[in-house]
Amino acid sequence: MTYNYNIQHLIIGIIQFFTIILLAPFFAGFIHKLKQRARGQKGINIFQFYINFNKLLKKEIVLSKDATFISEIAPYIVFVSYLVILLMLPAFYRYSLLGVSSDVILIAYSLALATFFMTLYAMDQGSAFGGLGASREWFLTVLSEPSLIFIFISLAIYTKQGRITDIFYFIQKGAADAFLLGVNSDAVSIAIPFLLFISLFIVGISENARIPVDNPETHLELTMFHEANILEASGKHLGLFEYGSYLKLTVFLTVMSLILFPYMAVNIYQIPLSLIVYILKMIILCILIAGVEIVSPKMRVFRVPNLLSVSFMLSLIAMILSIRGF
Amino acid sequence: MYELILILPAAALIVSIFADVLWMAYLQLAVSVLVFCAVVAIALSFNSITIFLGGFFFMDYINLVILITVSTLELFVAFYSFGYVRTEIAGGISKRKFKFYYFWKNLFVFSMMVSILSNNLGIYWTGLEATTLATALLVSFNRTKESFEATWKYVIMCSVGIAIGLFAIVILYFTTSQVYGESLKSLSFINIMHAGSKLDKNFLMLAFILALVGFGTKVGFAPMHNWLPDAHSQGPSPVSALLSGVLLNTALLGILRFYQINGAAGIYYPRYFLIGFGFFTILVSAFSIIKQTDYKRLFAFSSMENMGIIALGFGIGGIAVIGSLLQIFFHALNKGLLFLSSGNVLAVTHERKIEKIRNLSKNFPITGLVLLFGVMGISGMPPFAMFLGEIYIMTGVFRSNIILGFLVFILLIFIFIGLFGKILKMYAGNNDSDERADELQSENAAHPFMIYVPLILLLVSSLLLFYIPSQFLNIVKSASYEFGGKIIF
Amino acid sequence: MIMEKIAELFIILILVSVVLNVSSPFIKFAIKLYSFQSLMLAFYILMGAVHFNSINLYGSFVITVIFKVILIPYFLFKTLKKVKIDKEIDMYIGIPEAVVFAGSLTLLSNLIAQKIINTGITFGSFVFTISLATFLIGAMLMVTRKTLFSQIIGFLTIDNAIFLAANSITHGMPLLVELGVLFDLFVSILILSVLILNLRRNVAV
Amino acid sequence: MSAAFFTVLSIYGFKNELIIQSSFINFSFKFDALSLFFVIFISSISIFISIFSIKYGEKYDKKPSLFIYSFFFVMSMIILAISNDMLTFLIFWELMSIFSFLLVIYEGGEESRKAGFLYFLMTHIGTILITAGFIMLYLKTSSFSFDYYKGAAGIMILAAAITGFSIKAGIMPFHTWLPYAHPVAPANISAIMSGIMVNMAIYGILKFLFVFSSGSAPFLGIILLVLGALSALLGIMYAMAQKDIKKLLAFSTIENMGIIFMGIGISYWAKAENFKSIEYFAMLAVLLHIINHGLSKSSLFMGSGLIDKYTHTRNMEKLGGLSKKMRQLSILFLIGIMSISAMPPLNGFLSEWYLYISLIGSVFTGNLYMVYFSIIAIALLSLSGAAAGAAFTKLFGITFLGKPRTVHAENAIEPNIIERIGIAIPVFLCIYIGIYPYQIISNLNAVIFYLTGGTVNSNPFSAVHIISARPFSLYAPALIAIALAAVLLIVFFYLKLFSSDKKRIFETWACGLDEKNSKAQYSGGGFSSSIMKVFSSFYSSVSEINFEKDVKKYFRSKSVYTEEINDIFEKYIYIPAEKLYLKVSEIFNKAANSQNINVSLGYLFLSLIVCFIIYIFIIR
Repeated sequence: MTYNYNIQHLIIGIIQFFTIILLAPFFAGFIHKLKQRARGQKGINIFQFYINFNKLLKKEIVLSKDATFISEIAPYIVFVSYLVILLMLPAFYRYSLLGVSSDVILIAYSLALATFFMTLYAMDQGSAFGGLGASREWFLTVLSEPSLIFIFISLAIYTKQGRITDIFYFIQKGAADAFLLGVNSDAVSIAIPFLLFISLFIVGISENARIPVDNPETHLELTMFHEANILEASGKHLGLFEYGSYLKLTVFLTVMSLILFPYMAVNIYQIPLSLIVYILKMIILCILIAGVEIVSPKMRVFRVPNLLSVSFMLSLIAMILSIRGF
Repeated sequence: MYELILILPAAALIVSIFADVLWMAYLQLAVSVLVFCAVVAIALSFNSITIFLGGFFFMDYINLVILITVSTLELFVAFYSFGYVRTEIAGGISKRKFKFYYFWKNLFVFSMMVSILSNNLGIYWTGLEATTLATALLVSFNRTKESFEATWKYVIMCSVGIAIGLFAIVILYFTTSQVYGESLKSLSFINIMHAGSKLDKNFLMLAFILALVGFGTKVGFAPMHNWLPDAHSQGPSPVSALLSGVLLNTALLGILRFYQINGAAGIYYPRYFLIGFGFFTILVSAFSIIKQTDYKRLFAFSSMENMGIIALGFGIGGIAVIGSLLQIFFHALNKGLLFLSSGNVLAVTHERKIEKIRNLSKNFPITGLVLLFGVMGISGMPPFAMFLGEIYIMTGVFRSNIILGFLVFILLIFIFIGLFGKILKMYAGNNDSDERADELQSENAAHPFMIYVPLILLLVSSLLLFYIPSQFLNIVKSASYEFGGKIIF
Repeated sequence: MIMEKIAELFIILILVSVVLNVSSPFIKFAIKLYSFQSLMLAFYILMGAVHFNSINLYGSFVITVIFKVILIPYFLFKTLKKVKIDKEIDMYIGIPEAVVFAGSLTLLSNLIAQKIINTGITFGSFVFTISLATFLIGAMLMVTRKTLFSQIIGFLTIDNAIFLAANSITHGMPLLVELGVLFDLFVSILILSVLILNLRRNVAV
Repeated sequence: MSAAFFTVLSIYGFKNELIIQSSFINFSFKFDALSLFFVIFISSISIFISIFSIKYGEKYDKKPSLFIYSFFFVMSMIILAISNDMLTFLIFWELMSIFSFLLVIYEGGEESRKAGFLYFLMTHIGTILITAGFIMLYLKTSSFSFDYYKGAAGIMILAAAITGFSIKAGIMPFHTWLPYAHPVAPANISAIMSGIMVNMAIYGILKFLFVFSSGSAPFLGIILLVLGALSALLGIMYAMAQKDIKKLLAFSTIENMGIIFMGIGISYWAKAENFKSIEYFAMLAVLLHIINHGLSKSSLFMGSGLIDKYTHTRNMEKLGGLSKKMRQLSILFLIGIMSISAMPPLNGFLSEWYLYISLIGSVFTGNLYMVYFSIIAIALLSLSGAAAGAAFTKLFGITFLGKPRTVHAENAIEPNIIERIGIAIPVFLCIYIGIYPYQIISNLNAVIFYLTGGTVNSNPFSAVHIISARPFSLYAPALIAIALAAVLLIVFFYLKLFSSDKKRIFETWACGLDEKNSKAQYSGGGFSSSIMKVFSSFYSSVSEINFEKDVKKYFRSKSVYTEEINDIFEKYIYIPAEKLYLKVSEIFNKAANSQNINVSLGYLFLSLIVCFIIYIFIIR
């Protein structure tokens, strides 16, 4: 598929980009709210995380005296690497702003870049918690990275496309051809996306510090994964990290939503519908995640590999199936 | 001209009975240089087999190669001895002893020359036995228990071996006497070669086997090798160099003569014997070398290994023969270098055990490095000339059998492990002893000749890889023709 | 014919002296036996010389007598006197076994001789058998005995065996060669004697 | 180190083809695209290192042999790259080994002796295998010149030569020497060895596989792929477990060599199976990774040398907080680390991306075996990619960040400017290649053409086609970098405008405990222990905790934790092999080298009799 950028694509791309960014805290807040309601609490405001962010920006930064330049740049780089992933990601429109170079492996490695800087930040202040967090973060990443890359490469092999925009458009087109026009396309499979979805769901849970793996709400040193990394952050740095984590969640949710039900606007007129579909899908996924978080207890750290190996196997099966597809 | 090669050492031998040691050292230098020059002159003008001294001696390409080897190494050893004698006398050993040293050494060289150049196999035999006897007292030079035992073993085993060689000569004589009648003519190598296929093949084969085992004892082939590490490690270093570098080749020459005769008669079995003994020798030295604790014994085993390789090369024939001939020369130089440079260490520290010597890089910077490079060279590493010989031999081996080639390579690796690991321990290992003792044992205690001769040898042996005089190369090529070697350059 | 029979007697005596050597632990006796054995060899050579009327063999006879019968035993005796051993104390196999072994070696050498003669070798199998047997028994002496003297005796026996073979299959080597060989042998015995003395001084032999 | 200047001279000095006649060996040299690539590669990196060494080498001024050796070392590598016949190649190959060996044992001491011996032994084995390969080639073509070797090498020759080269490259079963030899050498030499020398093995392999090979053994490519993937994973896994900075980097070299091997394997397989574009892309990945690894690894080794020089320790458990003392060095180091752990906008990711692409491509081919092997390779590569991130985070975090753990780290000062420049140039090149690789790809096309007969498109904005005419994917690093920069600027200025800029410097929170205690920080061992626990089957580690015995059970004043990480190959292959060899040779030695003269004589007569028997009963 060729990329002929015109002004319309650019504008819609920018709109899409900002829409996702703006929606991100909402999804996180929504999950939070759902969980709290399920526990019988009143719960926070759904838009609480916007308020938090705004407030954090206004606060002063407390830097450790052992902190180096890493502490200054890491929050920005972490945040920006998520933003760049979002630049590549299509959500409700077929093209994204950086769609031309939205290679799946690049996305996986950009996530690793964010992890890299976040862990460096964690180790910067010489706090015991930081090292712990960094160690655990890499522990998870090392285990989930193969699954993530497998999922992405399975998608690439399944669709014979390497760019994420192309991949989902291809699936969407194939599905549309198959179900609407009745054209028998061998590119359509239900099993493969489903397997990939489950696999990605597990990876997403572990990468986003969700409950069976991590509890984002506690600050207990035994259970901390993500939080330990940013324990020393404050002010706008903390804000950037927090917002970054919402963005990361959104990235995963978006990819999941597209695997499950790819519907992206092909032209400008479909955008309202596709936007609504997108938000609906995201809400459903949020409910799903919240449900998982509610029903499952937190795992012991060394049981996490078992969970992730399931994800790895699923994606491996999906990859093998998708080779057979040709 | 040709006679000069025999006359000069003989003259030196006679003079050495009377002359003072220090003066003798100068004479020795002069004689070695003259012999070397004579050999070079002969080599430059040599173009066909020449008989001299009434038909008892002759020169062809093969013994020319060995003669060049002997004279070159002898030249270096003479220079080294010059320093060695002075160092040892300064160290408190009596002059009288060194008078004996020169006497026996000259006798050794003279008899070696005789046996190399002899046309008559009987004279060859006599000369070879004489080398054993001449070196026997050199091996026991230090007059310790070990050296006497080593000498005993050396003399007994080599005498028995050479006696078996005599049996071979008897049988050969019987065979040829049926062609030429019973006279000296029947022992003349050139005549035997002319007789060629007229000779009885069974007897030639028998003679070859006896010669192989008999002279092979003196070469140091594997099951008969036991005297070799002892004898080579006990003598004074210059003598060890000569023993390892050239005496083994002189004994090998006997086997080669029989091999040639067999070849001329159209018998092809002997090559399998050579291959077998060569391979077995490499095998034994490969598995023995790691257990040695004396560094001169290491080099002795390495000599064994190289003789094995050379025999393997001759046995395989073709291109490997060139390799073997080159290897004879290069190995002599390289082994001389090893023995001479380790001789410095021995002369200064009086210590033969590997464990006792550490940190040569600090106390013996030049010697240590030369030793290290020498070991690299002896392992057939490229910047040194032995690489060439080895690669030709291995090419031949690979041509005949790839599996054998890989086996030999594996054994060479084992030998490398043993040799290099131990020498490296001496070169770079730490020494816990105090600093003052180290200072006393520095290489400055040695005569400068002792330091620079190995260094020059090293340079020569590495330069030879890059530039081999074409005349020498032609000699090697022509010599390899005699074994039916095919030459592809 | 008679000459041949007498020659055979000499040869048999050589073998007998070797076997006796095996059966005796006494070194003085061994040296005497060697001397006797060399004498037999010399007589055998003399028979050949008379038979073929060869100057070569006459010369060979003379030098054999000089070196092997007189000089070498003389020096060995002299050394023995200095060293003061007279008996082989321990050996690897006992005397009875050694004798049996020597006998079987003789059989083996006969077998080998037959094998070679079957393939067309022209000289008499008898002499060859004996010389081979002498050779092998000499070797056995060297291998099984620990005393240095016994090793020398074994070596000399081997040498005699080779001389026997040389003088039987051919009419003797050229005199020059033989002289060189014997001279070397003599010197080597000298050197070995010196070594024995030195070793004696350093260690118990 | 004037090596650099000579190397530059040598590039212009030589003509295209050169034969130096000697009476025996004809030294012939030839510049083709591949050797030109390697010559430029070697000489440029050695120039950086020599700039670095101007100041760094002052440490060694007392023993100037370092500079002589390293000059010859670099020169022999350059001549090796241009040599055009077998003898020249072998001579300079071994010269390279010898001089690098001398440099490894340069600092002296027992440790470096052991490392040097192991190194030289392994490299000698390698040389012998290569020699065997060449000899077989010679027998096949009866020529010494490389010109006649084109398409001559059969499977046996390739196997021998490639095994030999893999030893030099430090590929997994043969890697044992590398983690010992690289750390003990002086840092600039480690940089040369790790950045350049191991790549000479790659040069040899490329020469054999793509020039000499008769090209009919696709399974060889699969074997290389598997070996490469294995060493990529295990290399980085072992790297993670190390405490010594240079040892960590050495293991990372194994990982990167593994990645290069994977590329070579795919490329060769694709060549044999005639999948052109996969071949080209894999080759591009190989060449790019050679450059990238060379640049980043040499800069990291130089950096580690500086750490060693200014803190006198290489043990990262004794370091920490260096970033405050060596600010600029830490920035350079960070970029080097990002590059080597394949973080996106930098060059390391680029070559890895091309490798992924060619792996995916070989999955597309649907070849029965290759599909599965490339899936495995993808898994291992992605695992090793993540593990590399972890390992290098550990390296940087423990060494440069946090509080100084010992006095060593506290007394560090900013290195000399020239030393920093020496590191900065390759680091800058890392960024340059990472962001704007098109120039270099179009230059590499000549090499790719020489090796495979095709080229890749170096147009920045045209997508990659793997097996079909359809574009598959595109990674436009320039675009990504611009996007990153732009978004970063936007975010930065947004926050500048809309947030408070107040800052307060305070102690790190440590639960109210003693903040000054630097021991409370996470240690390097602790950092990697959780990952190591999951992959414990890769390590055969022995750890124990020793308590003081006399103290009461719950109030121990002191406890000592020792941990020993063993290489599984070393433990289960090399050490048993050594033991076996020693045992066999002991038996042999006892049997063959008896001091007893009777036994010796017995052997003599026995061999005579055996020969007789052979003569009588076999020959007739």
